[in-house]
Amino acid sequence: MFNPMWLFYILVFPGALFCFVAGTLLNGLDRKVYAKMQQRIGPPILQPFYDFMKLMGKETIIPYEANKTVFLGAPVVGFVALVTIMLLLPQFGFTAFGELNADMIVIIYLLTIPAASIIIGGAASGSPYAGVGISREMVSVISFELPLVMVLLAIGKKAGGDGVTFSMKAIADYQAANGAMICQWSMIPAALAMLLVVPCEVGCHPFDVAEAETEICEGPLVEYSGAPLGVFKLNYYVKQLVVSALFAALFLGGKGTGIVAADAAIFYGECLLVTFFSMTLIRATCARLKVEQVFKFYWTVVAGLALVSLVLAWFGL
Amino acid sequence: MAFDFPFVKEALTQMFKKSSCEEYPFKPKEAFPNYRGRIVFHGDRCIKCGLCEKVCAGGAIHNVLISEDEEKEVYERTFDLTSCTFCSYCSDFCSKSAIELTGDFHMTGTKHEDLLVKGQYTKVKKKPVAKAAPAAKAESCDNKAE
Amino acid sequence: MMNYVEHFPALATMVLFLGAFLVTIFGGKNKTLRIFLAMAAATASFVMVLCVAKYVIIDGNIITYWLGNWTPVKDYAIGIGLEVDSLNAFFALLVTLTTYLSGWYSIKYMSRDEGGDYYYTLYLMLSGSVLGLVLTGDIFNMFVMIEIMTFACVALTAFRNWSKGALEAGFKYLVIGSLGSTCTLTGIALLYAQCHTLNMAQLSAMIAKVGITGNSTMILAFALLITGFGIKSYAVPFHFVAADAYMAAPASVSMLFSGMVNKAGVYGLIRVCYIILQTMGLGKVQTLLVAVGTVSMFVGVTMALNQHDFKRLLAFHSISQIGYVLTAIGLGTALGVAGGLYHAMNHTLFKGLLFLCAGAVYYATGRTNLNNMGGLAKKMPQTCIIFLIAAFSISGLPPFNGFVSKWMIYQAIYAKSAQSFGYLFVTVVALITSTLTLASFIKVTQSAFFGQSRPEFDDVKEVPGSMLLPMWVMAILCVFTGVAPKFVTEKLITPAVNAVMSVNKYIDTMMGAGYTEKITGSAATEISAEQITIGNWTPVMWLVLFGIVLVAFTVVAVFGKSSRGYTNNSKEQPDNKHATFFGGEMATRSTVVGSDLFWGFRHNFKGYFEKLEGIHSGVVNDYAVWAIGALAVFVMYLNAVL
Amino acid sequence: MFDNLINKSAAKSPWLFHINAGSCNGCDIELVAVLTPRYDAERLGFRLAGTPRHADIVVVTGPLTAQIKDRVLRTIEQVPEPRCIVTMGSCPASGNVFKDGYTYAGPLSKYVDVDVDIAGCAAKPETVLEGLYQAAMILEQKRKDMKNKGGQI
Amino acid sequence: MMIQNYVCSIILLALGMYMLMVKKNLIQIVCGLGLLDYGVNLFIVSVGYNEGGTAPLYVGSELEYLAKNGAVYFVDPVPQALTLTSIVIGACVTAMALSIVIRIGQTYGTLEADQIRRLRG
Repeated sequence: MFNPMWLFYILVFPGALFCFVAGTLLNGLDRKVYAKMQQRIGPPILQPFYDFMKLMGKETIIPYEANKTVFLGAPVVGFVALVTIMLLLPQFGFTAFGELNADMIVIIYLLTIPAASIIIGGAASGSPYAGVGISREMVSVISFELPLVMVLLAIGKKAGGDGVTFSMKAIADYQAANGAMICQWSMIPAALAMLLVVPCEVGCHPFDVAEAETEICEGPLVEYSGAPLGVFKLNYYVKQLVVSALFAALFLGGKGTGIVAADAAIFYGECLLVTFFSMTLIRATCARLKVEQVFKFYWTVVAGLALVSLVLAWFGL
Repeated sequence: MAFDFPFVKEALTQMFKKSSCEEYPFKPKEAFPNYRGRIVFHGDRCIKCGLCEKVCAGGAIHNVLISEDEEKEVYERTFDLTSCTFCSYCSDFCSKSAIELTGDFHMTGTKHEDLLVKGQYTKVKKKPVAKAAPAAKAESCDNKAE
Repeated sequence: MMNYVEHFPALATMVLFLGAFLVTIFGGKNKTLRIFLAMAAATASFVMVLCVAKYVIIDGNIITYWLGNWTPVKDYAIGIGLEVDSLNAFFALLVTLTTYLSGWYSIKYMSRDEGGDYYYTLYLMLSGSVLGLVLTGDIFNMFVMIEIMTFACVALTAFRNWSKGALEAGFKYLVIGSLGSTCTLTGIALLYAQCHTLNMAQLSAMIAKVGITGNSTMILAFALLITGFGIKSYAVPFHFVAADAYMAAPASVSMLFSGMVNKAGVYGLIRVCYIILQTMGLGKVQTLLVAVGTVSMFVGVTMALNQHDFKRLLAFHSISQIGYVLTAIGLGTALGVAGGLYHAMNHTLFKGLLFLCAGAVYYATGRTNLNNMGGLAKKMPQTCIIFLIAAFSISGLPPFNGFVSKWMIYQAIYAKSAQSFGYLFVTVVALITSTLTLASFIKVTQSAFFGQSRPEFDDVKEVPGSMLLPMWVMAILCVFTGVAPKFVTEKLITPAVNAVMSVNKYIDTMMGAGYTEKITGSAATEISAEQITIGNWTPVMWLVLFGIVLVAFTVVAVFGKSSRGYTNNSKEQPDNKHATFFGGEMATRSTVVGSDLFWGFRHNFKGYFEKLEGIHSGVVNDYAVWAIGALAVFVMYLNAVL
Repeated sequence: MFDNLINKSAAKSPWLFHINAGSCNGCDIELVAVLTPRYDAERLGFRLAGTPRHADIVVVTGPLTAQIKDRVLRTIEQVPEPRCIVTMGSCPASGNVFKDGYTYAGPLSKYVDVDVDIAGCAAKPETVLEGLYQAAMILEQKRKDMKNKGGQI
Repeated sequence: MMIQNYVCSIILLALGMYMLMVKKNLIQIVCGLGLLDYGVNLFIVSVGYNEGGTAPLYVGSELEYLAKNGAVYFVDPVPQALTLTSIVIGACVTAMALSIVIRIGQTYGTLEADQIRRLRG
């Protein structure tokens, strides 16, 4: 039952190694373009890789108030969940664990695990800054959950034809049949809503109320140093990759070219595009919001957009 | 609430313009014309009037007697750049313009000596016999007085 | 020859009642005899129900047992019959498991309370009555068991009459509870007036003959029964007393409340809607149940977010999880009922575990207010780990059991939303409630277990072994039902769902073959026991990945080992290097706990929260108005609809 | 096996933590000016970190007043091990004009071994950049020493 | 002939519910509960009534009644059994409620439902 291909999938292609390299590269490009937008040269493309390796070499201080096992274990749990999502996302019809009709609900809950790992890690560090950071992180998770769910329901209804579907495979087949989801006019508000949800899910600048280094000293990560901090930073990079990959899988699907490598390359290109439009552009032009502004923005404006396409999809348009 | 997207146009256009960044460590750069940078001390011109020591707010200038023999004393004047405010009072007040603030701004140092400017100067001692001469002068003015 | 298993249902209930009486007689003075008797009774009933479960669920046959051997005469049930099919066995399993574990837990937990000797009597009475309620096949017998359950609950709520609100909670529970029993009794009387029988099987056949649409007495009976069982399952309009009762009762009893008593209410609702009155097929009745479920989901969790008492927070979560179960059962589809039953089982496991953790914290520190707790993880590591397992499984994070059942429920609701638009919003509310559950348990984790430790907790020790054992058993069960969903659905859930769906099989085995044809004239439709598919999510792959990546990171981290030191000394006064970063200040004690979390969310919902807290006014009359108002709404709605 | 890679990357991504020990804010705005597009310290990997736990280079500005002395020392001690301490401007190095004031608690080098001094009363951004660059090189060297000494400093 | 029984039980039920909802004093609430119970008991008993039936006791005389007009006509005994249990339950409810009310009176010092609301919100 356990064929060796699984090991290859888990460890190499859409699994751990691919996520590590692709995520770091994605963040490097993101920072470079962000710098270019501000008329400055910006760090080298491999800067996130250097950051990660440096943090791996630094000393790990476990504060007196911290609870050691949870403090050290939290980052790894986050990384594992992110890699699992990457395994379940269809890239133009190719999914690593294809026979699992793993569907959107599994992905929604897997997406809450990295946020939960940051929160539990911050709680375990026992610092009051972390306490405030946790509360803000949880509020931002609640705030982007409503529009995300509505968008997924709209897509499920659209891709389901007469019935409704949760399974990513059905969505991929639907997009292979009649073009990317974003081309359907009734799905454009949902695409816009999802584009706005992506930065908050990743914790990107205008919505990074939880890790506001100027106000509450990096929020939950205040007591982290050395290897655990390195893994948390890696989680941030891989989450950028995974969330934009989710957007690409949901909206920018289509008929694959058949060769897995080519599909993966196009898919990665789409992820770059999504990262640019959703994270870099918004990050370069907006200032950080307050926590209840983030909540109100997501539960009124973005949820409204998602509702529009939900209603349209409902009436079969 | 108005969540507008300011500067999107500028952000997008700037992506393709040349960055306004001076790659300093890799491309050399001169300071502005009369930038008050590292201090240079011309020891020979100094007459040890001590005015610069008095006028320095940061107390960065010190004077140390190094060696002394019968006809001249050798002093060493040190300028401690780490406690200097680069107000250039010392160079303005120095009548002999022995102190000069150059345009060199590469003032970083890992050891204390890197940021210590030193300069030596000698001060010729006057002969003691010179007292007699003034006596002669004294007579000359007495007979003028009778 | 009736083999011995046939007798077990009646015997199991009687053993518990017998234990109750024996404990009162002999257990007065010495403690060990009392504990021995109580645990003997609990173990005996647990073993008996296990045998019944194996016999009924695994082998798939139905036990029918006529008390006094009064078998039906000329197709007319005259005696009290006990019928145990897969549904009964499933709930009986939940009941006895919770009883058994709570018994072990309360040996040490109640040893400090001075009124300990009467505790075991009430505990055995409560478990006996709920087991009787779940196993019986006669509707009046079910009513009598409900009454005994209400008495035991009231007495156990007011057990610690010195604590803050116990007496008040007991009285309110009694008022609303007996209001519910009166509604149930009136409903039963109306059913009896129509069909002149009390046996459930015969009743459902007669009702199918008499027909319910348009028959106003039957509709009134249906509304009364729904209100009666709704009050027992603490759905929203009747949930006020539940919040007070859970908070005031000792933790081992709150575990019984949230594990058994509201499950008995849900069982009653399933029996009434699916089997006796068979009205679940009608769309309008489904919308009623789903509406009640959705409202209790959302109200329960939003109220829980503001609480700063540990047990009251857990109480409101029980109400919201019961909302999940009711929504799933109200859908009427096989997948919905499967999701509902699976979630009911999971809820019993993780909610019981959470109440035991609350009890352990109370036992160790004597506090339940979240605002003055903190840093218990270092003093009570095992309780902290168990609490994390339970918190993650209630908020539905993948490897744990909450996720699987919530996943089934979402699939069922979403599949149902293909027909009508309303169900889309039910799915959205369900998903948002799950996130809010995670939020409130993050709040508890931060305020109670992590965060800055308090000086007065220095001598706090871990709770004794006999309390930890049941907690570990439940934690392992939580993880097991989460990791092996396929096994659990095949073995436990699908037989129970088939029992719910195929009503005629239930009637025929009870009243003799061919009975339904004779009475209702409709052929016995046999629902095919198809395998409930929940998508083959194999968490095994997830765990393999977790292992591999864990190994990878320890290697990478170890490689950097030589350049880093674990410097976490446990000297009393931490040196500067390991003190918490306070912006340079000396590490003073400042906790971010309880009510100052989630300011952003609460600020935006200020109006809603004030109104909601206003409704929970604490006055008995308001609660009675809500209950009777809900009854009136049900009657009017059902009359308009059926 | 990743060892030299880590040592090199220690120099390539030094994160700054800025402590204002009573400064007149002249040096503070110069330090932040280094991160602006014109001088862009980020192209060398510099980034401001929010907490001492994340920092590699601690930049101290301002004369060490008596009140802030122990806070600065406590924060410096909370920085994980391969760290550099950089004094920016004349004040932390020697107390500048505040040298004889009654609140002055002496130069930073009295308590902590300072790695790089950046002179200039309000140091020029280029000087700051050069100083930080030197500090990054020192970091790499320190990381090597730490590795050889078995890490249990 | 049975109509007034049903009407009377409906009135009792309504009165009981009214007292539960409106009366502030705890003892009046307990009385309301009692009224509810009596209403239901009356209702159950009147459900079991058959026109012209006799008490459900076998005294031998019904044999010739059976021979005479072919059917022995008893009143339905089952509801009477139900009412017995229901009355017992009603009594226990009132007893327990009053004992709790006494204890509340001691601890809270008042019996007004408006003041007994420490558990709220």
